Amino acid sequence: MRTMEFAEAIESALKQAMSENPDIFLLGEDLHTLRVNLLAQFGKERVQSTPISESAFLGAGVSAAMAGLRPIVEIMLVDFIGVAADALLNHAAKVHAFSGGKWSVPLVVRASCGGGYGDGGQHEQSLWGWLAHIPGINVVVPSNPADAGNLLLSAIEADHPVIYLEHKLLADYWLDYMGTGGRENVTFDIPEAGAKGEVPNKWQPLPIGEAKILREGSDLTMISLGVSVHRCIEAAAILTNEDISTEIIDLRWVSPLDTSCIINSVSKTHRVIVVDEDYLRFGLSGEIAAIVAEEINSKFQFGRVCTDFTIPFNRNLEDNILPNVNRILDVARAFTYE
Amino acid sequence: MRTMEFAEAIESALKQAMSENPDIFLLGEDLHTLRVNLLAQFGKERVQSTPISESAFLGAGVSAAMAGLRPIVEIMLVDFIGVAADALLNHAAKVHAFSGGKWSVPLVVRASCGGGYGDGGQHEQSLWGWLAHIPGINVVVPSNPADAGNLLLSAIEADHPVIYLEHKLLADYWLDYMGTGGRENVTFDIPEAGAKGEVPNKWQPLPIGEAKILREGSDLTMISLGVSVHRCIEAAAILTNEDISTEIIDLRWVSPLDTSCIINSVSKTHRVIVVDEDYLRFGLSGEIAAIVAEEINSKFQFGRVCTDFTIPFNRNLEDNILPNVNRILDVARAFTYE
Amino acid sequence: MIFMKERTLLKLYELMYRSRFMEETITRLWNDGHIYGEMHLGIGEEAIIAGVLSHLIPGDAIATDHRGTPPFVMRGVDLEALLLEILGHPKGLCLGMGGHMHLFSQELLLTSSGIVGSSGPSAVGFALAAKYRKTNNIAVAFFGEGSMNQGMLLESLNLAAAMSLPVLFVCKDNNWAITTQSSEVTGGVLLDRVRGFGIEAREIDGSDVTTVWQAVETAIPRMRKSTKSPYFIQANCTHNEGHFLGDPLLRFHRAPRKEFGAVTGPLMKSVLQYKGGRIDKRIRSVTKVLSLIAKSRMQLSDSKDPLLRFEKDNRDLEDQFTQIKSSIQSETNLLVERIMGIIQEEGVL
Amino acid sequence: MIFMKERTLLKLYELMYRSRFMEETITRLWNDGHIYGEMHLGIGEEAIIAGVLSHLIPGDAIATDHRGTPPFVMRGVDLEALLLEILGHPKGLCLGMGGHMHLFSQELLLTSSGIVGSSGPSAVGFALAAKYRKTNNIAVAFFGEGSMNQGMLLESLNLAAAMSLPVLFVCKDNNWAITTQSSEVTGGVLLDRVRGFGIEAREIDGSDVTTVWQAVETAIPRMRKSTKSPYFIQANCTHNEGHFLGDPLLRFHRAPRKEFGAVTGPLMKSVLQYKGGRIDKRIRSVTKVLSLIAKSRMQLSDSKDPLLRFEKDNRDLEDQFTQIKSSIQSETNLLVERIMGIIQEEGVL
Ligand SMILES: Cc1ncc(C[n+]2csc(CCOP(=O)(O)OP(=O)(O)O)c2C)c(N)n1
Ligand SMILES: Cc1ncc(C[n+]2csc(CCOP(=O)(O)OP(=O)(O)O)c2C)c(N)n1
Ligand SMILES: [Mg+2]
Ligand SMILES: [Mg+2]
Repeated sequence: MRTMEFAEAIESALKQAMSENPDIFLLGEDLHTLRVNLLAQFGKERVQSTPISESAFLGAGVSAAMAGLRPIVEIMLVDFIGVAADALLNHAAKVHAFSGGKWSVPLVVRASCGGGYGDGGQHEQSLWGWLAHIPGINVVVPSNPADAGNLLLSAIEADHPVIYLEHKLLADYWLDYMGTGGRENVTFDIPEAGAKGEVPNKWQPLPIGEAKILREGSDLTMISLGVSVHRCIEAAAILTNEDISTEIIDLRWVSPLDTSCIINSVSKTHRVIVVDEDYLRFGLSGEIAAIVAEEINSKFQFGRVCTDFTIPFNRNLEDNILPNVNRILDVARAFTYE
Repeated sequence: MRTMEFAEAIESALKQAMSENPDIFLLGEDLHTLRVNLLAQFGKERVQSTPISESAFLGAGVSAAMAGLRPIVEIMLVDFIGVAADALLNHAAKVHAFSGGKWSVPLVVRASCGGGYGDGGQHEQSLWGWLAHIPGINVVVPSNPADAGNLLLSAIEADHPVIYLEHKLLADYWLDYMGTGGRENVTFDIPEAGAKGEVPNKWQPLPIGEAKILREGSDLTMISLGVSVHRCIEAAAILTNEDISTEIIDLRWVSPLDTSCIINSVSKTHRVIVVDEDYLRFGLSGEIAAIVAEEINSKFQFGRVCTDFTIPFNRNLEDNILPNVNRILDVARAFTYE
Repeated sequence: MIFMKERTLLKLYELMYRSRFMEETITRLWNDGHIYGEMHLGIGEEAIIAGVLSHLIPGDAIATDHRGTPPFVMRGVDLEALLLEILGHPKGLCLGMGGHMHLFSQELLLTSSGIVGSSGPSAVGFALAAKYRKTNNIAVAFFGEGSMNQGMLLESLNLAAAMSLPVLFVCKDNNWAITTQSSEVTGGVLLDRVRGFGIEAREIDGSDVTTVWQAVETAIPRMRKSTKSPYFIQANCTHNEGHFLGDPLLRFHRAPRKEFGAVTGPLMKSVLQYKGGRIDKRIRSVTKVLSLIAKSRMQLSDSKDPLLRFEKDNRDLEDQFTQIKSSIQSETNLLVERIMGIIQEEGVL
Repeated sequence: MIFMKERTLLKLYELMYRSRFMEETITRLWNDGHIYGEMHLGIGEEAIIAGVLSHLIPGDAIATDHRGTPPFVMRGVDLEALLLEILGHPKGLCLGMGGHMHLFSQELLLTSSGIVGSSGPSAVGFALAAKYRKTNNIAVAFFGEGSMNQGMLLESLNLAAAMSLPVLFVCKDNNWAITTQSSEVTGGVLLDRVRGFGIEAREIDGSDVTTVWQAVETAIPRMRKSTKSPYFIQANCTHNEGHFLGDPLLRFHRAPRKEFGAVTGPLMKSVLQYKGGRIDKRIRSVTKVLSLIAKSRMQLSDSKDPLLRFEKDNRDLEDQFTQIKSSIQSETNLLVERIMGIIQEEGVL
């Protein structure tokens, strides 16, 4: 075991994967600086910088993957995926189905996501539930360095498109670019356990779609991912003092969802709060409600703490629109506990 | 009261609206033929044909609306919205919020949607739940001629962006173009009550977000919209013979959802089936489960009949992927009725 | 005139006719109601497709648009699998999942898509893979002139130029995009636009297969070299079935009485509606529409048919042509018989 | 030299300096940690913005990119509201919802967006509205040269040309897109590309406000006429704060010891890593990166500063300039004092 920062872990896992498999290459804007260490180690064929043409180079990534390579296409911020959504919606996600299962698209789309650093509503979205709506695509969102590295390998080794999202509050270079800009007089609520942690000596892919129980409990299940799992941990600690025993699930994969993990937990607790930084409606939190409602044959209490509006620039407003500990506590306390 | 076909109703309502408000104009591909009657009546300034540049002309529609006009931008098939998703995600949906509520975007995006006629997975999607995920946009899907005309007025009169989706099985000209091509030897399962029906003499906007109870019942609530409500009606008739009394809600609006209508009904029936032609996961059906779970303090049975895969070209496979009467009956019958 | 070996000429004819007869067969099957949904044919484009494909080598990739059938036929996809796919049969090339707009062959690196412009990025990705692997392969993108206004295609021109990728962009220009005359919604001159992206570009007569063959013969070797670069060909053509089978504009000319009545009723009613635009504007609109219908007739003409033209230009090969035709016809007819047998037997489409 | 009235020259200076001093103020506030997130300045672009805006009339619309502050300042937005907005204050222009990348003024038809290329479609829609309403108004799109590879911007060039819309496309060319030198990822010549869309286009020196003023003076009257048409201006400029405040490339030059060590450690480790590319490739990569850092230094130079240049070119107006400067400075400083008061009083940002 060694200790690494979140972004360092991703880079380290990428180095391992790229060393082992020459078919892996990176494609995206500014990669000569964003991935400068990989460029230095692997050369410019493996780290290709592009013009600001997301729909062309994401579309090109789809067919490069179909040609048998393992492209990792970077969309700087997931917010920008709108200009290239067709490549995901109608191509990456559908080629396998259209070809009768004969042709697969082993593509990784890597993007930064998430808010909490004052960059406004076009740069702080999460969108994982939005993207996961499309059948044929998987979405993964690590919450700590160990997962960040291991899950990247899972994404790369998958024979289908996986969208890999790294939260900007966890990845130090993103936060430096977009949040602090080298200043020392602005601070953000960075979850320590997410930004830095123990990692394996050799990166190992984790099974696709496997969630992780971060904390066991019997009264209440919190289901979350990314930065928000750390908000849950904080909230759970407070709830302990109120005699509420909280189980926390770090989904890791938005899609496929670890249905049995969710069901097992909620069958026990009968109370569930989804803490999801993506938009509230028609997304992940609803899907979890549906899964529970479909599978559980008894009453359960359901609440959710999500982003219900365009993310405001004002930091106070922003902090209240994004899931936070107080909002989680409010929902947890509003439940009835017999 | 008069009788009209679905597409005729839309055109009639548009004629009424365009006669009354000179700020309304249409922008989209092939409008000189698709909207030839409106062109003949209003001239080419009001019915503007564009190149195949969805991201530019949808983006232009956003600012034309900001300039105070009431553009109706047509995206031929909602499946093509992927190439222009940024205009919705980061612009149409966000200007009102970004401007502190000072600047609104009275834009209508009109598109055909839905399957059931053998056109394959890039031309038969519904995507309403996908689009509704974005805060700041409303989505409306009429299921019959009267609603088609009235809801179009609601969409036009709204001071925010509304996506208006017309199902190709209901709109005869779309089905003629994309399905039959003038042939008489191919047939489709067109719901009669959706394709033709009584309409008011003067079109009247309906309240935004108001669902309609199509049928009252006490054992089971079916929540649906578009073509699928007609599948529900068929299924409900069969279930009557099995002593199951079904209530059917035609949502009409995906967003905003008529939460109280849903809650009232499910509070009574405690059983709900969402029949939704859009993709199964992370969409409308999940959102309904969440709303019910949040609001109802007792056990309810939940099932859903949605599209869970890329839509196959093969007509048999297609008919089974899309919601159909048998699949609805299966879910309804699997519920327990005391 | 370009000098070409007889063998090459016969090969080109065979490619073109095989595709033509296959699509005529598809037309029949579609007319008989065996195929659902839309049906976009490549009839009229055969010279372009054959002229390009005859220069491709194994490992070259092709990204097609909504008119994928001719490239799939000419590149040598198993015809039974192809036809079954177009019929939506579970034994088809894609197990009936795709249909004619979503044909895929991994083996032959052939793709298609119903999304306008998407063949651009798709070919770029294949070319990127070829360059990455240091092969001498290229990738071809087929698309219509209407697609030249779609952002992702424009972006992919730049991407191919900036990354020096061996992409052959082939713009099949029939000047129609469904019922829009592309020249009316396209600024400037396409070739200028392409050259503005730093790509060598050339306009040719797409109804003459020898011209296409020759142009591609010149273009491709340079693209395969170690200094890669894209190339752009704009080749005119005509679709005499219009945009798709049952094209509403062409129906006017084929069943004028029936169609005209159905359309002019509401149209005239609209013109005469009390409220609306000024009367001169209304009349201008109607005139415009009528003239569009009139112009669409041009597509029906055979004068640009690449097969007729090739036959005329090569009268001396008439006998061989006849032989090729009859053998393709009987082959294809047998295939159809077999397929209809499969379909009848298994009772499902 | 172009003859311009003294009044005009002074007006241009005032516009430019007001924007400059405002953005210097913003820099200070940002450095002091009063502003969160990114901060893209328009310092270095003032000549382009002023040269264009001084020809606009009421009802003209402007779509800006991520560098919206200068146009907002120069178009006459209430400066207190603007600055409060940039600080994210609930009393700001957009109630603190937008910040510097999402500034909006309905009254003045001013928009901005953080999505590269989106000012193209946005200006097209405003121009469409102006034409629809038969006014003589135009719309301006401001964007960088990097945006010229974004599909929606390319589409909007065509759309404006095909629909004959009065859009003035203004490409502020600093040849950098974050840390990418645009010339390395851009095929062909931008002006050719634009002309290929059928749009008249011209390249000018964007550091000289009189050149910009004159170019726009020629372009705009034609655009306002009843036969509308778009126009394209490519104007060079330099951002001497780099892409945004705290630009990592520029940090090298400003705090070389600190930054260099932080970066070169992992970099050298990567170069020396056992597995990876051939050593010559690795060295070439590192050389490339180092040369990029070196090149980024050019941005720091004042030689292209539009204000310094204007002052030098108009030495005779020195006294007036000094007066303008000091009055703007004291105005702005007062404003900042008032605003910091508000912020302190209300205790929230
Ligand atoms: C993004 C997108 N927009 C619109 C359409 C609808 N559409 C299908 S084919 C077509 C016309 C294409 O014209 P062109 O590229 O010239 O090809 P042609 O049909 O003439 O061969 C259009 C608009 C689509 N499939 N995809
Ligand atoms: C669609 C999209 N892709 C990428 C980005 C990230 N990004 C922000 S500014 C920028 C560079 C823009 O370069 P240019 O247009 O030349 O403007 P400049 O910053 O040089 O003024 C990029 C890539 C974005 N905001 N939007
Ligand atoms: Mg065409
Ligand atoms: Mg730039």
